[in-house]
Amino acid sequence: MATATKNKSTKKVDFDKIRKDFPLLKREMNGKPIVFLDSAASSQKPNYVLRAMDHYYKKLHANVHRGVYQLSQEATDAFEKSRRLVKEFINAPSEKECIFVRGTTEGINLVASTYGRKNLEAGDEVLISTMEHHSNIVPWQMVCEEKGAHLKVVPINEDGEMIMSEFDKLLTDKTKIVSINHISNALGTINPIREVIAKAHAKGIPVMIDGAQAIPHLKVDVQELDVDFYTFSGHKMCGPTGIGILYGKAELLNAMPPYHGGGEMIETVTFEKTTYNTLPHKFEAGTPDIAGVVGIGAAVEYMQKIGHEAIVQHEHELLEYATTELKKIDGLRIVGEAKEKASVVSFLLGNSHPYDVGTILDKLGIAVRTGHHCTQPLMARFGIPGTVRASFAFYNNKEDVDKLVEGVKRAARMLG
Amino acid sequence: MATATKNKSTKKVDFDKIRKDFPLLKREMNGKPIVFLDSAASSQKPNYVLRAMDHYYKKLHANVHRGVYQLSQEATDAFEKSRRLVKEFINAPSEKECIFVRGTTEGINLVASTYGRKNLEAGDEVLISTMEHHSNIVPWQMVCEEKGAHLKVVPINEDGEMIMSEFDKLLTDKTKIVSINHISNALGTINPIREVIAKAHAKGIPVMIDGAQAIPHLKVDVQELDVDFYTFSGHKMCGPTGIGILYGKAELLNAMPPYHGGGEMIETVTFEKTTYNTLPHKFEAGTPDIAGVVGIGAAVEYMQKIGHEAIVQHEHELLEYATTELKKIDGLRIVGEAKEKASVVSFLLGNSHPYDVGTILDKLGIAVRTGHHCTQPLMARFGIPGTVRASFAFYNNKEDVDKLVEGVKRAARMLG
Amino acid sequence: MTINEIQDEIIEEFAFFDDWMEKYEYIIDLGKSLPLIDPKYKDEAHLIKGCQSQVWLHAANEGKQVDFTADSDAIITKGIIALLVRVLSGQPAEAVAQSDLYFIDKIGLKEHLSPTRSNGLVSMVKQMKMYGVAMA
Amino acid sequence: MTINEIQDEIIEEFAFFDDWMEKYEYIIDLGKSLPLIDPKYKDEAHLIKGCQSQVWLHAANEGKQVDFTADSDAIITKGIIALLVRVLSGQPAEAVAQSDLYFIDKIGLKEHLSPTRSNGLVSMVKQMKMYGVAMA
Ligand SMILES: Cc1ncc(COP(=O)(O)O)c(C=O)c1O
Ligand SMILES: Cc1ncc(COP(=O)(O)O)c(C=O)c1O
Repeated sequence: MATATKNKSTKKVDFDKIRKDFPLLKREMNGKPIVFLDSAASSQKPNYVLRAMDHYYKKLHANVHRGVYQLSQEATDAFEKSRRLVKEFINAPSEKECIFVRGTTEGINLVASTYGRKNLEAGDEVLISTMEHHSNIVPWQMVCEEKGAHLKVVPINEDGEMIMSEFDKLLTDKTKIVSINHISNALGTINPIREVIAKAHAKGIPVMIDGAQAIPHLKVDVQELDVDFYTFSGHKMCGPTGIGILYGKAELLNAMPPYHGGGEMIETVTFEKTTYNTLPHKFEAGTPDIAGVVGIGAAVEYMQKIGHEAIVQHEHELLEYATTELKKIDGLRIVGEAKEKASVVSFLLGNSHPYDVGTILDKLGIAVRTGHHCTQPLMARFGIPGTVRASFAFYNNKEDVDKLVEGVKRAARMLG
Repeated sequence: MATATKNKSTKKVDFDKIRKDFPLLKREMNGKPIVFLDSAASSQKPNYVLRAMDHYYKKLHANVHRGVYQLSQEATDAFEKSRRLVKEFINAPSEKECIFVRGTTEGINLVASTYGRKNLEAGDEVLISTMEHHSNIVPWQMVCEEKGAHLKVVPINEDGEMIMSEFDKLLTDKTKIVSINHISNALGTINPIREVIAKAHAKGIPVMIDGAQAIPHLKVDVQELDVDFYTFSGHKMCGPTGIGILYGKAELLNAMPPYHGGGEMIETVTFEKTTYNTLPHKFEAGTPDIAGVVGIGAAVEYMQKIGHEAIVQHEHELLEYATTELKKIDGLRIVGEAKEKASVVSFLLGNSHPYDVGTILDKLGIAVRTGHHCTQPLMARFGIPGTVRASFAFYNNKEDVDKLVEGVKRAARMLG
Repeated sequence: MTINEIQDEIIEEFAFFDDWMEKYEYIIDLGKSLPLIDPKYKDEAHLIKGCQSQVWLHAANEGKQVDFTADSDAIITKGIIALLVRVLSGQPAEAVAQSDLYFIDKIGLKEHLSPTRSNGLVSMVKQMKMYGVAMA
Repeated sequence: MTINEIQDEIIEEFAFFDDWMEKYEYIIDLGKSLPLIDPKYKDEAHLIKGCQSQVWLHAANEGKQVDFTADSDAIITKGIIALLVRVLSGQPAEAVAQSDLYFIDKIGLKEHLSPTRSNGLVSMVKQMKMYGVAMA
């Protein structure tokens, strides 16, 4: 990795230099240098990751596993090296517990359709929160409907925090699994997942955490969390699209029925009886996204070189600064003011529709997301059609915030 | 596309020049220039495809759909352009019928777990052939087991061809779907899918075709075939890993329950009731592999520039030449001698184990696949543990065949 | 005036604007003008769902001509709707059905009618033409 | 001789080979020699499944030492097995358990013991050491 500094934690990381690793940030949008504030939807990619994938295709590509020839071995080595990197990244006990999936959505669907379908019965309950992404609602709705089970929802307060006393009440003997996001993509709320996991485990209930928004920002240690399933997407953490991770405890994964049928996931196939392969292959049917896996490995290396401590601090500064400055704007209302928050600011500007604000910001070269952010029930909870959401990554800087604030003021004048 | 010739059909395509589009073919293996004869497992990638993906990440990347800002629109345009290219490539009636999946394995699993789970009842039958890839066996076994349905298998003759009189007998009122590969990856047999489809349709039974091995070699026209589902992988047709296509008739896709739950695939979500989006989004939950989609679009463009006619002819020449020359080797036995064959040669050398032959070829820089090729029941049918398989793509040439033949002779001397 | 005459008129008007700001201020002003639709039509039946903004459309048949009224919850969308209504409302049904709305592109608002922008406008234009077909 | 003495001996032998051909011819010759296992042990219970080739392994406990016999359906795999048996068979159980099989790498056969090559050899070495542990 060329430009990320070697100093892991204590010394200062040069984020101006790091920004130069991201080629897309050099482009313009509507004739203005782009201000990219939509990393919560998908992050940009550093050259290091792009080069790793290009190198893979130009020097190493062959289908993985089982090939006796050198090239196939090299491809497999690159592939399995990434699994090792991911294992270390989240401190999983074993590589076997790190399954490659397309992304968070597939990770949750995999668990809902194997663990869920196997363990849910009529009258059972799945516990989620009001602030879940559709990806952590719909898969559970589907399996609940099939099994006659029920979806229970932990309400939130005005600041966008889960009401833990309600959680306590909703966590009952009927609960078969709890599935909560680590960080809300729409509000930025960092949920108290340690407490959630401890309380659920006290009743012997497993917990799945949707880590899509947490992994790009926080250090995640699945052993320390003692979480049962944890899933995230590569494309939100500087990695390629189309690849993500499902971590699961081996004990649970082993007891689950397989997911997809196909090559790789079998031990022996006869037309009468098929026996399944061991972990992680049992859940990885078919040719995997080998280049994507190499890419997510490179993304892990890249982020680790920078270090989570420096990232957390830098992003926190941006969040504080943006929150303070935006609040000075007349009529601007921030949606989601949890005490524990990641670098996401959702807001509404007077009575203006988010679409209008987003459109004007776009014309100014500022990329923000507008709408319901795939959290319609959450928007319904606040009685709003959507928000304008600015999300910051470590490659953003204060200048980006200044431009955003300027832009919002301009929008306020035009729409007001 | 730089080097592929502009002449579509009649004039001669310069395959020597085309070979130079593939950077990996310039590398060595075990100190010798690589002879890559494992394209049936996964093809190599031309610079054109790699550049398209790199350009996407460096200039266009943002999450697709629903973004109001320019960059997101450009990413979405690139994404949907690929769908249009794919639609034209297979002559689908509508883009809505072209669903992006991870690959063939996911395509079949999607249909088995939605169409299959909805339509199969106890006592019903799914009809496949003896020469199916595990990916076209296991998903059906899984859903059959769940529903109490049965897997029926069309036997093959010694040459590796489906016995159509047996097919006729096995196609009954109990058959709910027929799923057959277009070309066998282990034998190279081109199956009479037109006849299969016509006969099944005469009884009102839908047909799924596993096109993984056909798409890289033949012109496929889903309307002319009148096929109900057709699926294939990008990585076998010069595209990236992790992306593939499921074509399905809109009428069938619309009647199917959704597959994964999540973002993109919904219209509205409340905790009480979720309504699903229209095609193709209904089956594309979550952030898609955007760069992969861009890559498969570029692969389609690349292959169309060369033209299927030229590809078919070039590969047929290689197949004929390799077959003739290999047969001259004492004790060599070709497995799979169908009259209609694609550029795959599976063989056994005397009593030598395929692993031994493959190991020696590897040392000579020749990459072939050995083993059961994810077709264990087919190997069982022939009473063999596996084969050595050489497969040719349009970037191979006669020199590659010569080196293979030399290498096999060397192996015969060493092992004999 | 015919559909194309109105389109040309709009293109001419927009030619006066020096930059996107003036143009959008004008559209926003259009959007702020009085409601474009009878409130009773702002119901499910007349709703065209967009992921970003909602659009309501009502069509009335006056002899051979179609009268459109419409609205949106987003003001820029509403401003563009005002332009669309100005071009298509009161026109012969057949002309609506066959119209080619080139003015959108010419005045630089093409992106708002991208099928992927999901503000309901593409569906609305489609719906307007379908009314044209139905009422012709 | 100890495990390491035998390993060093093998490394020395292989040093004579000029190229991979000679080395493989030697391994193939080893593979062709008489069966290394009593046929009655070539059953499911003694099978180590590999995707590419199969391996059968039997361990007998003679006092404090372990005697291995083994076989494979692939001749190169069998040749390598012959080397492994030569190194580990007849050794004290504890030495087997703790052995570090560096000769594989030194004689350039590392790739055959890659966990991804799936010829059963990795599992076989693991199994041999486990017998060492169990019988120590
Ligand atoms: C005939 C056939 N079907 C299915 C597959 C599975 O394709 P994939 O691994 O890309 O999902 C393959 C690839 O090996 C194949 O050859
Ligand atoms: C909290 C949360 N969960 C799940 C997802 C879905 O992730 P993906 O679209 O990568 O599958 C997202 C991404 O938008 C998210 O923010």
